[in-house]
Amino acid sequence: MSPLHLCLLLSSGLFCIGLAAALTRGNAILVLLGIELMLNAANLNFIAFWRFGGGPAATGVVFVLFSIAVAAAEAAVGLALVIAVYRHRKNIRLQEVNSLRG
Amino acid sequence: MSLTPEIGGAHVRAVHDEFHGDLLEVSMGPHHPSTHGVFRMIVTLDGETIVKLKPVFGYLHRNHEKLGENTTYLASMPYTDRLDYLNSMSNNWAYALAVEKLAGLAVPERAEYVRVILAELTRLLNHTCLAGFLMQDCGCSGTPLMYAFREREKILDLFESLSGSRMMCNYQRFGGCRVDPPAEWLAGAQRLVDGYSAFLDEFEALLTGNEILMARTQGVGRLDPALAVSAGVAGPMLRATGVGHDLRKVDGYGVYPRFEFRVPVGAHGDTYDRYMIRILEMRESIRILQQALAGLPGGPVMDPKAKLRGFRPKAGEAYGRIEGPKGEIGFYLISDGGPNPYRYRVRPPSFINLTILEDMCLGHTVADAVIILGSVDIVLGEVDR
Amino acid sequence: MLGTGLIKGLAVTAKNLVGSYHDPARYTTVEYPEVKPPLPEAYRNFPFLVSESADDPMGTLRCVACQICEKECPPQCIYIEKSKDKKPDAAGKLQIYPTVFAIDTSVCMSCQICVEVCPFDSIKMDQVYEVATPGRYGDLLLNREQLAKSNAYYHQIRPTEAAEVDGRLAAERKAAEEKAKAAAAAKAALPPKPAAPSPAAKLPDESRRSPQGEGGAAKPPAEGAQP
Amino acid sequence: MLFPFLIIACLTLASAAVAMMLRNLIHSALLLVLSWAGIAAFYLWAGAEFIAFAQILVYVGAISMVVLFAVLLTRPSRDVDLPLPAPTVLRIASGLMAAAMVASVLLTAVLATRITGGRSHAPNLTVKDLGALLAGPHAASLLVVGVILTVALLGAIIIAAPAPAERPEDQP
Amino acid sequence: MSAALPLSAASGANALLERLPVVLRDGLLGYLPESLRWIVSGLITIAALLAVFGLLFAYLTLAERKLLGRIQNRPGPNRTGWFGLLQPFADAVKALTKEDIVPREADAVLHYLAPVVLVALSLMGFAVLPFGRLLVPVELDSAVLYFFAAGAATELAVFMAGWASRNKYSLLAAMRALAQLISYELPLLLSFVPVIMLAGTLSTTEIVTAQGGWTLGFLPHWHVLTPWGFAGFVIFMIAALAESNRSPFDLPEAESELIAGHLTEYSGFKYALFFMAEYFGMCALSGMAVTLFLGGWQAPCAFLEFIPSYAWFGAKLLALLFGFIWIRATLPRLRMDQLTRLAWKFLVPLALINLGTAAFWFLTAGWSGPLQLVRWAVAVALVVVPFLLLGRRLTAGVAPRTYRYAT
Repeated sequence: MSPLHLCLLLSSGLFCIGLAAALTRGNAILVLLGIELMLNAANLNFIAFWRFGGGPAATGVVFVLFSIAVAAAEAAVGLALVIAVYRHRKNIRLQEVNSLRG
Repeated sequence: MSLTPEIGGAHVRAVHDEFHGDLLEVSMGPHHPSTHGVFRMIVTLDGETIVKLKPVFGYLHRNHEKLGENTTYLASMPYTDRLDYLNSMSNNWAYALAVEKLAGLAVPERAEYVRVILAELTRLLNHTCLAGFLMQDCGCSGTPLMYAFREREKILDLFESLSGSRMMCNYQRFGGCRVDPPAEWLAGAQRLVDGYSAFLDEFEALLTGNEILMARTQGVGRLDPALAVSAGVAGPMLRATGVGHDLRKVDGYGVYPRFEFRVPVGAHGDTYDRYMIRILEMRESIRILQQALAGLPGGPVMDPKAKLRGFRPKAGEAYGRIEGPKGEIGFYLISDGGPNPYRYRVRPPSFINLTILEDMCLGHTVADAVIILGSVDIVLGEVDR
Repeated sequence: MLGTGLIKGLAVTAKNLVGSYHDPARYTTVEYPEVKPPLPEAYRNFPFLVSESADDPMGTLRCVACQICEKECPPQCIYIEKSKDKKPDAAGKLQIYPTVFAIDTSVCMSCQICVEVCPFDSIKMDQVYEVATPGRYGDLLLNREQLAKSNAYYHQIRPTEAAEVDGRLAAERKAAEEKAKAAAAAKAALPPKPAAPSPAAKLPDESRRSPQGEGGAAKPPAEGAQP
Repeated sequence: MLFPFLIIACLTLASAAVAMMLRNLIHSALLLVLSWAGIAAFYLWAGAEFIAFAQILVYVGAISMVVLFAVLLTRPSRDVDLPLPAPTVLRIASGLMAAAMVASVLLTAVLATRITGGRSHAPNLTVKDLGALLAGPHAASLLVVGVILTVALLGAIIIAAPAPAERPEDQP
Repeated sequence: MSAALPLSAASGANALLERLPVVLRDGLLGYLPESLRWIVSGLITIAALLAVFGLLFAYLTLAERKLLGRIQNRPGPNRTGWFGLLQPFADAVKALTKEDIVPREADAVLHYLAPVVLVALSLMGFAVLPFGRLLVPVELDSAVLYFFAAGAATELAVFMAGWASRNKYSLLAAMRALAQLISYELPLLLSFVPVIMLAGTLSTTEIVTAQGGWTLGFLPHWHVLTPWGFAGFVIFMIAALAESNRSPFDLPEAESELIAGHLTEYSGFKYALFFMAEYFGMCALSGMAVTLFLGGWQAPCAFLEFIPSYAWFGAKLLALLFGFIWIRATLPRLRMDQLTRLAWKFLVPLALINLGTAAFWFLTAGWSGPLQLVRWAVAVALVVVPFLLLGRRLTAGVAPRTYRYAT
């Protein structure tokens, strides 16, 4: 098994953990964290392919940089939403925040 | 699967409130670095903003008034030292004034001057200390406090060489003063008074223009003059709100009418005003001291008619009050002709000034509450009595 | 401008930092156990009983157990028991003396009222301040023997006040003697009777020895009520 | 060469898995920080130094703070904290099932793929090269990311800010 | 390991002193087999760092107490040893022998981990600081980024400590610590972006080399001596004060408000660890400031170059540390909202404008003669005018007052 295989296994593992958390946990913050984890798994793949793949370009690294920046933006907006919802409903359980009625 | 985040635990009790979200109840004190003694504030916080503040005191209750009713008039004198232990000389004077009114004793002119000198030195001492404590509450790592204590030490040395004790002076007597200040003592006092302006200038250079201090104190803990008057607030706190009430002018007790001095008043009633009023009062005190030291007449310091042993004032009542450094300190006495007062009651300025603490603190943060309390200038010995 | 106040403050602290190295007015610390600041004469801490002689403190106590200080003491920390017998005082007059004179220094607040009310100048304020003891109760309860200190000691700690007191006492004594002489002269003029004043009254204070005094000192002092 | 990778992989996976299972949100967040740090360690191992430090700066330094802040600000009160409604079990089961299916697909795909022509040494990529790349061929994307970040920042402030009438001076 | 820079202006004796640490290390390594050298070399570097900064920490605590004492007109600790020189060791013994108390309700694991993590993270920054011409523990291409990544994580440990204690004061302190970090990370990073623009690198060694040389032999080319560099330096130091939780930004451990903040429930050695981490952080940030703005190990004048470079670094570091202590002795503490306002409404805009100033400075690098004066005037104006305007806005409504007197 080549190192790239191992890296891909690691990233798929992380992705699935993130997915499971996003699907099962009721707390909005944890769901958000699961999504962050999935993003990270994707970034990991970029780096792995840059490092072990054959391509000459460093596009993977640049893409990861952008991805990290976007993840930061996503986290900021997502958590702001969580706080807004909490302020409104005193609760951040997603099952109960399923309507836009407020 | 419950997803409750386990935040807080037993020590952190979240109080749910429909309108304010989660409130946190913090008990500041009785052992807290900035409650100036054993004083407790039960603060309810929304974030760091105070929505409720309940002062709890009485940890230092010593039965002061009942003690006064069960000992002779003279024996209460050393206890008044221990009310506001920074200002024993003023407390002594207020009590002596009450007893003198009760017994109809006259005070020799020299003693009146000596009393003014000591009371104004006490005011310097108290305000200097307060400025130091207040800056310490603002987080000044001790430097202003140490400077204040350096100067306070000089005044205490004067008190010690005159009365024998640094803080528990027990100096005033009914009908005069216990000891006649010798010439070298007066020279020492003159030296101190001459040098005090320089100290105040340096202290103000250190802090008064400091942007952080101004940002911390201006607009914080605003007190409305109407509320202050109706709550009976007195002293620099009242004057900071803009009410120019000073018993030295209003009552003109002692020989104060002979001196020329001004009464500084604030316009905002906030913490900065309370701090500045005290600094300005110190400058006025220096003026009074210069005049009193220059005009000190000769003569005895004790009314020859006054007697120590077997002192029994005739039946009646009297209220003696002076402008103490913290506000109006008064003693109310009822005599039934016996050796003990029938009723002995203190009007403690810091206790009455403290009653409006919550009104000043609401809407401010914990950090503000600490300096608001500091600017009230309390001594727990007087609050709890 | 923002920052001027801060810089001014920094200048003040810098001035103090430098000043503390050369300016004694700024650097005021006294390193206590090694350096002891001189006490002002007025300094007071805990009372003591004045005795005329250092050799026989119990015999020459000025105290006559009149109990005024006991009554006037604000925290009620003085406990006195009167003697049943009398012995001559410094002036030779027969006086009651305290068999027990105890002060609970854990209660005493050094207010000096006992000194002020004493008509006999027999209790004065001491200047001790290193008074720590290992015991909480018994060691702080000072009895007559521990309280008695000589007039010489009084002169040592408060020279001016002691001289004034001595002068006053001497004057009183002289006045008493004159009075006695006058009375004696008056009596001599009247029918003759043995003179009342003892010859000891004319002896100087310090040389005075009294057998009763020795006996009084030998008596064990009663310990006051313990909490 | 592979030994550090295995340690990093185990650490990352374990902390991520435990983080997602814990009930205590703070513990979850802190463990997730550990997992993010593990990913940064992976980047270091792979030779992407700059990305590793950026990962730590952004995730450990910034996002974790925001997460912790959000957790502390959204403490549910005890008295309104009712037990979860019944359908949750179903939800969890279906969620896990979906995750397992994705996992199996991914695993099969990864294991079935044959990788050829990989390089054995990390390509030498200095910060200068990266800068040149960002400023040259990817300049447009960089601008877009900048705009996204700004918009997101403003949006987050607007969303999270309380109604102005309520508390005007409230600032985190 | 070390930068192999040519010692151009160095004389023979200078070269010996300059090389002494490296020579010592290499001499020691010479006795070891080839396979072990790299690891022992690393260990020697770590040991040397720990020894130097451990001692610096010990005597910094003493110096702080002594200086605070002198500023406050008292002697400071002077009983243990000659002039109190053994005081740090007495303190260490005391900290080690004190009972370690963990509250019953506390989160024991996090409570234990917090000080350890904090010290570990605060030590990491030292790895990339160029202490001397030849003394750079680790040469990293992105050293500055590494440094601030390590620094950003420390506040996490403070949060852990505050939260794990299960104490209300600690919790409030944890919230404050988070808010403070978020607020001050931005100005801290923005303040030195011009430095990186100029040097075109994130490597600390190259940043120092970029500041080499003198005009007329005595005017060093340090960044702090340019208008944008000075502004950046001041912003950096203010943010560094906040980052290391030092007065006047010591809100998380505000003694008069929150007892001891996140340290309330710590005692004994764990408390000492927090203390240690605070000083390490202070040293590391000061070292970074020296590197970025004060010319690193460069001598201020050409003729002073005979003094070894690490001595210059040390001297500059100590000067900055003295500044930290001096400020602590003087200023009162800010309030939380003022602290965030200062960061967001003052420091961040100032740092952004400073970027423009730096850009102007670089673009006009070719101007000479009278144009040079114009260049200086414009750059100074670009620094001072925003400072005045923003400062006025920041202190709006806050001013010294005059008082009237009642009759």
